[in-house]
Amino acid sequence: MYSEKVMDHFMNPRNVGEIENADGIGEVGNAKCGDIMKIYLKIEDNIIKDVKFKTFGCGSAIATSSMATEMIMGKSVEEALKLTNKAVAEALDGLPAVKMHCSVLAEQAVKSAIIDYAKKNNIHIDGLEDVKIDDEHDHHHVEEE
Amino acid sequence: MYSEKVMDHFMNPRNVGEIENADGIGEVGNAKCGDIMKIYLKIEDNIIKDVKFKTFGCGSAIATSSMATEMIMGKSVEEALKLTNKAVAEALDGLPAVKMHCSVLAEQAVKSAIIDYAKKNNIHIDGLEDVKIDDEHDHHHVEEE
Amino acid sequence: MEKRNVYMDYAATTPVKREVLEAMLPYYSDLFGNASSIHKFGRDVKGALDRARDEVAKLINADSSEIYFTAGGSESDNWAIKGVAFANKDKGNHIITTKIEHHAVLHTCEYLEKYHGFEVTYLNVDKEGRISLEELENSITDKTILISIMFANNEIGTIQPIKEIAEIAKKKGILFHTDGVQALGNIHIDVKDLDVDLMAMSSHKIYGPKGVGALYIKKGVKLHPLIHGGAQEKRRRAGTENIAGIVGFGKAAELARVNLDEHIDKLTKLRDKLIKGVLEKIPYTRLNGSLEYRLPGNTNFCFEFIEGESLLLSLDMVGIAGSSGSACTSGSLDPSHVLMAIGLTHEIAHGSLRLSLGDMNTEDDVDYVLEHLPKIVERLRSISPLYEKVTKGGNDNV
Amino acid sequence: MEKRNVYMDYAATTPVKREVLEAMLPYYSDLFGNASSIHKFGRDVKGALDRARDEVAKLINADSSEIYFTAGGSESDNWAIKGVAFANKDKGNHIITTKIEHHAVLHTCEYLEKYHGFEVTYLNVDKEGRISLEELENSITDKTILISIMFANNEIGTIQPIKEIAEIAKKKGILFHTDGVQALGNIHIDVKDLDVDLMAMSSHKIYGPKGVGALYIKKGVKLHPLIHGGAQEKRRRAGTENIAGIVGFGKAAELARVNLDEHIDKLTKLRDKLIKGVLEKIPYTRLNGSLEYRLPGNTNFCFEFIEGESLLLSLDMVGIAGSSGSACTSGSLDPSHVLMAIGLTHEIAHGSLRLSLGDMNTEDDVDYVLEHLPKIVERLRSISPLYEKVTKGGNDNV
Ligand SMILES: Cc1ncc(COP(=O)(O)O)c(C=O)c1O
Ligand SMILES: Cc1ncc(COP(=O)(O)O)c(C=O)c1O
Repeated sequence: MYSEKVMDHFMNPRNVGEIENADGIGEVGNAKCGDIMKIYLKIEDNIIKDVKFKTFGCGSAIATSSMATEMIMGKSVEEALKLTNKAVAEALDGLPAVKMHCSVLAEQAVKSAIIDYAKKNNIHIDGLEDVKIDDEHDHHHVEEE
Repeated sequence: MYSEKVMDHFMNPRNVGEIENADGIGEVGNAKCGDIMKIYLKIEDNIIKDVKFKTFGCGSAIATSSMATEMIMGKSVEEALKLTNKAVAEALDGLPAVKMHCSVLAEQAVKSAIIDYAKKNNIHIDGLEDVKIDDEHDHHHVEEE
Repeated sequence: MEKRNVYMDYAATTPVKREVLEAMLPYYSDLFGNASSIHKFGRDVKGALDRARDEVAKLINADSSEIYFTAGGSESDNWAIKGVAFANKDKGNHIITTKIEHHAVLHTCEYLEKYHGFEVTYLNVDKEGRISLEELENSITDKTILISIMFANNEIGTIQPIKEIAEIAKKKGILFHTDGVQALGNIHIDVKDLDVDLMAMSSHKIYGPKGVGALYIKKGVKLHPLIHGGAQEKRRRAGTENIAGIVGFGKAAELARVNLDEHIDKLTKLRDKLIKGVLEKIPYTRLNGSLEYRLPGNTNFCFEFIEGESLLLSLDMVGIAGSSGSACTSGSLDPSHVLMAIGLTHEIAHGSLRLSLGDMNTEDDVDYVLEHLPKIVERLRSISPLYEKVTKGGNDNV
Repeated sequence: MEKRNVYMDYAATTPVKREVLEAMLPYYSDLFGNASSIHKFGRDVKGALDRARDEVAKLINADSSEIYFTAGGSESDNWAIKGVAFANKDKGNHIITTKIEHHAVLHTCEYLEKYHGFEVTYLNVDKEGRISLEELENSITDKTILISIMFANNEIGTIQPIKEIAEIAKKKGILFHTDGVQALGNIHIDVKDLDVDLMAMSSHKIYGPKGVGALYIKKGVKLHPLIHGGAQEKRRRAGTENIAGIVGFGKAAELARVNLDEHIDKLTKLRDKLIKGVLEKIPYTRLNGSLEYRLPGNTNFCFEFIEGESLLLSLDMVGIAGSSGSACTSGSLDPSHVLMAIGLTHEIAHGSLRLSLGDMNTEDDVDYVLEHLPKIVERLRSISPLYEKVTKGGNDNV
């Protein structure tokens, strides 16, 4: 079902944890739907110096969070904003169709942490205005034919 | 499905054939329903001296005809009239439920041969008036529950 | 010739081929998981399910995603017909089928008529058992929602003009289901080329296990499920998958595809030899069905003046297994509705014999039948009061 | 402890027992006939069918003639409900069932509501998963034609007061169907004593093959067929019989009957040990279902702050196979309707784990689970943002 990469990031997630006095915190998803992702950012000179996450959710939710943190670590805020759910999924050698929403969640968690950072510091970041965080994500609903 | 006795009478039927100038001939059933029995009687001094049959029909139709002819051979006409389908079936060690109608047909073939004998010879035989030959026998119709 | 066991009832069911059984065995005790489970036991069987689906799809040139596994041909027929009927009852209530369908189609249609407000037209067939395309076209009304016409008949082996029927259905925007149970694995089937919407299949007619089948549902065709429940088969057919059975069906489909030309060739030769021999050796005999549009393994004869069950019993005594459309074998009053539909009288229809050939049959089997069958027919005729009339000249061929 | 393979998903499906498979094997290639055929090949299998029917009947104290073979539990449930509904729609259109039924019942009822004009009452259950007899009685109207309440629940193992329900149904002249799939072979069932009208059963839950099941239909109970066609199963369920499967089901039923007391005893002990161990070793854990009215092999827990699929995956990595009522395992949005019905919140319901025990489990298996499960739960909690709040005291148990 899952690729080896997904299983690796699920069993040995990178960057688990919290950052005290983080510069930006993003939390998306809700317990009702079965997944919550929380991302902590430490940002210095516009560069993501540290990132940690905590996730309540299925295997791919944990793996995508882990992968997303790896992918933005050391990047500039603008680069991190460009992270797409597709890129996360590809980096994990793909996800099952019904699990693609997890990668969307990971992308949104990163973005909402950056929004939080921008708000807290009252700075403008190019591209941020287009970001929409959809908490009521209507994930993996299979149509009965 | 069939007892050994049925198979024996089917594979080696007794008294197959016709009797020329028979004293009584009975034919029951119809080709539409898939079985016709024809019985020929030679009667002397009220005793069945010879009996032959021809049958178009299934295995048990042939077996019951054969058994019926054996059972009335040498009997008086009155005794032959008492032959019941149950007796025929029992003599064959039983018949499947859906094949019981064959034994009814055999009983009726014997009776209608005796009726024919009585008519031809214009004689009265006790009990004959009660005999009903039902040609449109509604055999083995299984109810859908 | 020594006594043999000659099975010539392949149209009723076939033995499971050795390779098929071998493919199935691991899925009972070792790989026994539920395909819906996410743990190893479940994942191990999921792949097998997909591979089997691919194989069934390949046999009829369908897409893998268009194959839905069921518990057999009857379920598939019921599903197709009831599923389409119930899903379209707002559009119309008229169904067209034929008089010679298998009971799985016929009784389903009768049921919909009797209890669910549908109207059904039962098309006639000609004396070879083929429908008339003209009659079909004329039967279509603006209430017609489904045409269900079998691919090949189980009793007399007649093959219908499926492609032409599909064309008519398509032109009128009506769904077309075909009962492909007898055709599968016995003739070339390309659902894409034929353009049928639904096709019922059964595993045990192609050397696979019993109790497994499939319904081909063309992409986009909508119908209600017959069995509601779990999310199996893309939520269209509930029930824990019969993995071993499905794997067996898949293997059987693979073998059928690989051997199809050889199979057709061999059976056609045996069949023609049997037909020729029987007609030559036994008087007052007719071949039912078509010479041109006939399943490779099917033969069906009527022997006048005798009845089918006694014929079957006698054949059984010498080791030959066949079947009959006689009422006496089925526990019903009337002889085969198929034989009636091709215009036979009750009397004649009662004396029918179907010998259906399959992969394990040999020339020797055919010779064996040709040795015994004439004697058996002759013996039964000698007991028959109908034959008596003929031999005495009192009857002109009934 | 060394790595083991510990299968604890017997409620999903069971492996086929060796004796069962051995009993089945002859019916694939040697005794392959169609039970409806009158020749030797057909007669040879007819007896096997009858014996299997006897065995299934004996397991539930039914009459052999009241057992009808199907392709599984889902088909049996669909047949019972649709069959009774359609056969009685002149009498009434109201059906009563519960909120915790298997989808085979639930989706069937929803379908009848949505497309066929029926009205369905879904009874509540208490926090242990039991219905209220009072609510049942109050739900009955003069339009009620069927009550369908499961014998034992597949997720939380709760057993319903079947005898009392049957009494109420009888008093009101309403037919009563029970989904006995999980109860069969796991507790004593006597349909005569219980006086139920219909009961669905499935072979693959009692160490028999998949794709076979049965419906118990009390003598005299009328319902429409679900699968129309041939005259099999006394004309009530068409389709060439899956002889090998049925023989396997028969053998499994025989073994289940002979071993029942031992089976119950063993599983009850293992279950209680597992429940005790888990509750002792893992904080923020609750046992779902009832202590008193519980299937011998069922355990079902909720571990707060974590999600079921990640738990299953982690268990799978150490060789433990369980299942979860979490949405993430099923591809649907909402977590188990059963856990919702017993009053759990979404959050908690997402963290559920069912470990269902069976004949091949040992004390060592339970010990193995008790060694690994606490570590796994702890690891997942340490990743969870919900747990973080608890450990920091910012949340009172969610
Ligand atoms: C309670 C219950 N009913 C019905 C079913 C369906 O049975 P089957 O998988 O044999 O169709 C199951 C198992 O899946 C079940 O647990
Ligand atoms: C033409 C046809 N349709 C349907 C069926 C039913 O298939 P099954 O026995 O697999 O239910 C059969 C065979 O019995 C058949 O020959």
